[in-house]
Amino acid sequence: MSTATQVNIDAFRSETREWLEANCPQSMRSPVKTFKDYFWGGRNPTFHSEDQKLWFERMRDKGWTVPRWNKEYGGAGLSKSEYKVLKEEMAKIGARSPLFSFGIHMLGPALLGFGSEEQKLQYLPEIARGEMWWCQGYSEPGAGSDLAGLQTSAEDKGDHYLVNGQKVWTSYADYADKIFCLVRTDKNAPKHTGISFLLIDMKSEGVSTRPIKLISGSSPFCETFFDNVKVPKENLVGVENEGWNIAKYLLTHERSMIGNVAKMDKTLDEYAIESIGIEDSVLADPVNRIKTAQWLIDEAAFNFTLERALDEAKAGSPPGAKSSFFKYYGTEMNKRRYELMMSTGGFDNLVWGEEYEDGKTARDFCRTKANSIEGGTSEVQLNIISKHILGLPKK
Amino acid sequence: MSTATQVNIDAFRSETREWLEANCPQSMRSPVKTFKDYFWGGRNPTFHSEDQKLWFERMRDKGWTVPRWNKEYGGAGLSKSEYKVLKEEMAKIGARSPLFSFGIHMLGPALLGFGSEEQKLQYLPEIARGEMWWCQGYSEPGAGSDLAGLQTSAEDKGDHYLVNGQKVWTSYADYADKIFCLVRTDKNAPKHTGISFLLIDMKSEGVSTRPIKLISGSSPFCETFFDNVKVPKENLVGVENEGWNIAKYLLTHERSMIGNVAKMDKTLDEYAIESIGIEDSVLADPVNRIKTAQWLIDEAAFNFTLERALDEAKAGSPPGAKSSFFKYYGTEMNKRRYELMMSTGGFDNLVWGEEYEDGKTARDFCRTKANSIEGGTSEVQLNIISKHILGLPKK
Amino acid sequence: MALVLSEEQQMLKSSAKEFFNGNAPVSALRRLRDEKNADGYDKRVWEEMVQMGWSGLVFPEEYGGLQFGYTGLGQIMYESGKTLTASPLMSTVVLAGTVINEFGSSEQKQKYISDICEGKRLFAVAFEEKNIHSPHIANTKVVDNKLSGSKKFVLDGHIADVFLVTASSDSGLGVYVVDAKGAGVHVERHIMMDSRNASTVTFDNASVLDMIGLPGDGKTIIDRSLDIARICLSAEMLGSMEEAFSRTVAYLKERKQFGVSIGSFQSLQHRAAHMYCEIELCKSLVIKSLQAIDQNADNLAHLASMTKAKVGQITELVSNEAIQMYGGIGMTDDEEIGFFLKRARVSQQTLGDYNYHLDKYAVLNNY
Amino acid sequence: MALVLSEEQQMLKSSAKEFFNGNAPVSALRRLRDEKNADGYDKRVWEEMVQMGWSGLVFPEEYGGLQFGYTGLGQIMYESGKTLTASPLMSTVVLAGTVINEFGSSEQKQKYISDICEGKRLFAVAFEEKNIHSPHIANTKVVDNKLSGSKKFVLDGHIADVFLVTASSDSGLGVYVVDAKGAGVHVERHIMMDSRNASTVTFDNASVLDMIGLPGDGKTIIDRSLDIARICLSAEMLGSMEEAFSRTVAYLKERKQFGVSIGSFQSLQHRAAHMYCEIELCKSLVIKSLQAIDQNADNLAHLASMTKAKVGQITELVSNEAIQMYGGIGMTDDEEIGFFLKRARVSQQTLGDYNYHLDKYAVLNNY
Repeated sequence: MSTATQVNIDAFRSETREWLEANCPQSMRSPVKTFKDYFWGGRNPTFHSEDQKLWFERMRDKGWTVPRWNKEYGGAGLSKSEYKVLKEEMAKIGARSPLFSFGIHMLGPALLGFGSEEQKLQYLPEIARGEMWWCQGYSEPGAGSDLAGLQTSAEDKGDHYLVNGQKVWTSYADYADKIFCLVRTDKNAPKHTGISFLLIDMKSEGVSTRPIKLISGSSPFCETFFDNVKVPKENLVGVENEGWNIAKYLLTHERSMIGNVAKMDKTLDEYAIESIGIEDSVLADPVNRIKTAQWLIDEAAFNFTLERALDEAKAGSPPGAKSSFFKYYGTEMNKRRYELMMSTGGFDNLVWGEEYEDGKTARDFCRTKANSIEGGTSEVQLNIISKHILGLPKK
Repeated sequence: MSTATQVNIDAFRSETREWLEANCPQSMRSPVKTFKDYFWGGRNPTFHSEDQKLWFERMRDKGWTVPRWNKEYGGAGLSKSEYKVLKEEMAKIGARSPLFSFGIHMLGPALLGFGSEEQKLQYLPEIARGEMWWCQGYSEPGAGSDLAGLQTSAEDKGDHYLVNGQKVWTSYADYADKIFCLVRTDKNAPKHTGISFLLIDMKSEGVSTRPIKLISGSSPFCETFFDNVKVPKENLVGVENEGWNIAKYLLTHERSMIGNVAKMDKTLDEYAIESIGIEDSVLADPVNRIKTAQWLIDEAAFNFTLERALDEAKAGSPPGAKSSFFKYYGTEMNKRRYELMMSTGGFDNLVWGEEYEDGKTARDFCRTKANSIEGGTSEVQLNIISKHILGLPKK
Repeated sequence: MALVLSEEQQMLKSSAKEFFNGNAPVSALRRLRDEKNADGYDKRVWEEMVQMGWSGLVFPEEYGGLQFGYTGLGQIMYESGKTLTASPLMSTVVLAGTVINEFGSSEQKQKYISDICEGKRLFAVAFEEKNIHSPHIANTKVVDNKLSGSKKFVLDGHIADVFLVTASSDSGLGVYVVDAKGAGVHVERHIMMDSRNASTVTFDNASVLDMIGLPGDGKTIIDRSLDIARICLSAEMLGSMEEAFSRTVAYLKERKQFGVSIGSFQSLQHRAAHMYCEIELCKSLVIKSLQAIDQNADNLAHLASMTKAKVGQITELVSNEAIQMYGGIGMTDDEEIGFFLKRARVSQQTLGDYNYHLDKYAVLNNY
Repeated sequence: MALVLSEEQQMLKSSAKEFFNGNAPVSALRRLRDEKNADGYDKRVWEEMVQMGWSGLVFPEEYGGLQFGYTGLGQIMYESGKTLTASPLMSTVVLAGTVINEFGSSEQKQKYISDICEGKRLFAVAFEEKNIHSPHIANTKVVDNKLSGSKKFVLDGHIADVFLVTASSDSGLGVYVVDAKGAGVHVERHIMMDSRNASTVTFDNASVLDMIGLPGDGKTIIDRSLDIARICLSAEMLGSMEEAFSRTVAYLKERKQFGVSIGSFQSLQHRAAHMYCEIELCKSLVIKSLQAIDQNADNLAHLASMTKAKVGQITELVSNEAIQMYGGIGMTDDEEIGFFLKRARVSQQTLGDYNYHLDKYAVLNNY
């Protein structure tokens, strides 16, 4: 990095730090925990606190809900290094994301990569401003890992598509305004062709949803039904029958997001020491001690690997199928973490009351079991690694 | 068991105990360790000590090299419960097997199950009396787990077969007098048919062997080559082209033999305590401590399972594919045991001198790695369990 | 002793299976949960179990029991594990019943065991105070026949009529009988993730009605009784584990993906086959340990720790693999497999988890 | 600091790779073994390594070194791990060189480090006395400048000209310099399973020539030097692990059974893919730790234990899976994969195994 750029970056850092200090309300500087800590935006947005609203609006006005998007799309057009500085400074004070949005993290990249300029200008700014709550419609009942086996059909009716079928695992479809879907536009084509990427308004006639209750007790997902739903043809993203490319692109993208092992309030050893106690200067449960140490070593090694992958990418090595590695290993580690927490936390962690907070660890534990299923199962990731990294043959 | 039988058994037990006490030389009452501790018999038998000879001859004369075989076959015709008593009483004083022999454990059962009466009378007594050293010729280079893919051919030449091909992993073929082989007698039949079970004299013209040096440093196996070897037709066991049934029967038999986790001089915890030491009343290596405890629990559970399988068999449940379970789990446990011993034994166990004894644990450790390969790999056993016990479908 | 069930035991097992399938399948637990049942168990089902003699199965005939042995009781636990049936069997019969039957006087047995056999009163044993299983710690004190202190994780404490409470006095640890409805006793019910119940019970100068054994016998009483209970709980866990496994194998055969049954994928086959093997080991430990109770074997503590450790470990493995192999469906509350996952974690923590017993086993062997 | 190699480091790695492949492949180790080589390493190869400056790679220029840093040395270790090359690199450069360079006076560096750089003398550090890694225990005593005691597992002790020996005096643990050919020094060579060498060295009133640091500095010296050596050894183990893995993957593609390549079996694919992931973690730990040496990071002990533990664990996994996936062929001495298994077990035990470092890591974190 040249000295001149370094000066700019240093200036950007101190500006950012000052702005955050002045504008991020104190209550927005702790990790999100319950549903109420998230702001999702949407046509009829719900703020759970005045601070939440304030924080969102200030960030939105800076273009910092989507810092790297261009200004005409509602972003701030930050460079990679500026974006890194912003993330670092936010992390330093524990600032929350002002807006949680599948629009930003999933539809956004799809539109940026495959959408027309009209679509970008139409959809991206309202995503950036938190005015539209998008959900994702990929999976179908019975499809599971075989995503490309989807059956929801979109029939060409001249000026519109007629959509019929059913999606499952649509996150918050009962709250969302719109859904981006994979639909089959050619029934006679081979499995991976004949799929298109379509945007559908959830208010359209014929769309209905049913929440799915999970073993964790919460219902973040729905089944979503399409019964003769008319969708304008301009809602097609990319080329008809080539939607699978967009899906693959997004899956890789999603995988690398899921793969991060989330930071917790307490490290596992702190948690174990607090819950189990120290005897003769070692953790009183000698088996837990070993498992905890092993997990923490793996966590550090995993984080170094993320760091290394970024450094290698900077140095010009493409990440390739590595997102499958991160997805697989990161989700398996998160499951192991919660397995350990259930063991460390003892009787208190077994309680399961009416509210999420009353049974938080047990509920979160249950939730982690989905980590290695959603976004491509661990088995699918291992298949990908084996095929695309190791080059092992198909049968 | 009726009271009358119980009386007989008790009498048999005290007779046996007395006889063993009187006849088993002191030096034959410790576990076999080196090659010299084994007596293999054969046309030109090698005794490594006077006691070894004495012990063998006494046991042979009682018919106790093969206690359950009928007297006309060189055995003692013991009942199941008598045999159990004999084994228990031998174990009590640590008496060695007087004769190690693939003839007894592999060819014997094949002949008893599939041989003609003439063959039984011809071959079994000389096996029982240790007069013939047999080796096994199943595997072929490149076949591995795909045993039935064997290529060694036996062409029908009227009064004899003409055998050509190559076997591998033939145990002690360089010492053995004869070999029992799987050969292909019909090249056009499907893989599992067209195989026959043939007995071949190693002295025949055209037979040659080459020892295979293992990573453990020893050479218990050979490659064995057949170059236009003439084999009399009466040496066929069972029906021509149906040898695969004999092979399957013997593999199951072999598997259940291999599956036993051998008893050692010291239990793993004794070994660990001796080598690592106790600090503050626990093993000084806390990680080893956990692994040792886990292994010992698994060992006990495995032994209970062997016990249960025998009891269930007595109660009328057929063992079925369970031999695959024992083979898989027992060999994996043995590998784990030696892995632990290498860790527990420290620097001393890393030494590897010229002699077997000078590096015994390291050599035995290397040898255990074959446990889960020979007699059907662990993967093959898991395939069998999955198919025959769990009923999971083939692809 | 042969590691197989006798004909009578086999018959009992069959009746238990039929009973639980018919009267208390997994859907019954779901109903108890969803209707927020005040008892947390089905009284009618329990009454029928009492009528069949199961509450008195292991107790002497003179107190109204069937003297059938723990190997038999283990079969009932096993079958109730398959259906995840919630009942006072563990709290009243296995835990409290064992304490009284093994260490009580004949008057006490006459008084309490016969009530247990007849299903007249429910019992709970209160012996945990820390958040992690620690049965020898009691800050609860007895002074002048008054008991004060706080107990955690009292299984079925909310429905108990009588508490057996571990407490310290000048003589050491003892086991005391306290009226659950008496003055100074406060019970707070916690519904757990497996939809069963444990309570926090506080005693504030509660009257001691009776004492099991002598004031210093507590450790002996608790150690042996918990070992027996651990083995019985392991039998129940084995039932749950086997049921979860067989449902998973069935699902692997039925579920199709990429045009084939997912049970044809070799990596899943090998994982399933490995689980089969581990379950075989658990089965052997459970029957061996149950028989050891009935034979009054002197290595019961060893066997109990080996069994609870291994069964805990494999219950965890099997319940995790079940969810993973079911995939998304397994994550939904509509599907029953999740109930097995939740029950697995509670039973793991009950009476000492894998960690606790692996360590204890090493300690028992002096290393 | 970016977790990638600099251009210079990358170039060094490439030369090392080329050198070891050309001059000291696995077959060279086999030859040393089979001809019962008296040195246990190839002198000519070592001389060339010295000429290339590798023996002085990490040492200051003023003593004849290249001052290139441990990250660079780690690449040489890594490449020598791929070919299983036996050389005095670990004993003389990494172990002894680090002790002297980090804790010696400038006179001592002038005296010893320049000899190491020039390849004039070979060194060995004698610090083990028990059968299990225990670097703080020294029953070896120094009295009146005479050293007596017995040391185990002295790497390359049989070829050393100079020993650095830990020994106790009234002031505590110290590090002393002893002439390997001097009176009262007896060296017994042991060839190990990996065909490398360690010695039992006994000192009977051997003259102390010199001392590194002060008489009570031993623990500080050994702790830091061993941590650096553990990281360098981990780099070597990483090389061996990756080589064993890539040979295994190649074999999976090549070997046919049941008419198909065995690499097409899903259970083997998943196990291989899992290994790939674990190896990625090891790679990150190794480069992070190597850089930490060069950056003089204050968490070096943590990093060293994390790295040696994890790399030890995965080396074991990968070497076992390699043999299993090779099947019978892997069991034969003709095939080279067995050399990786044997080397893995020796490097596991060297400088503390997985067990030792997992425990140590917990201790370092106060639990």
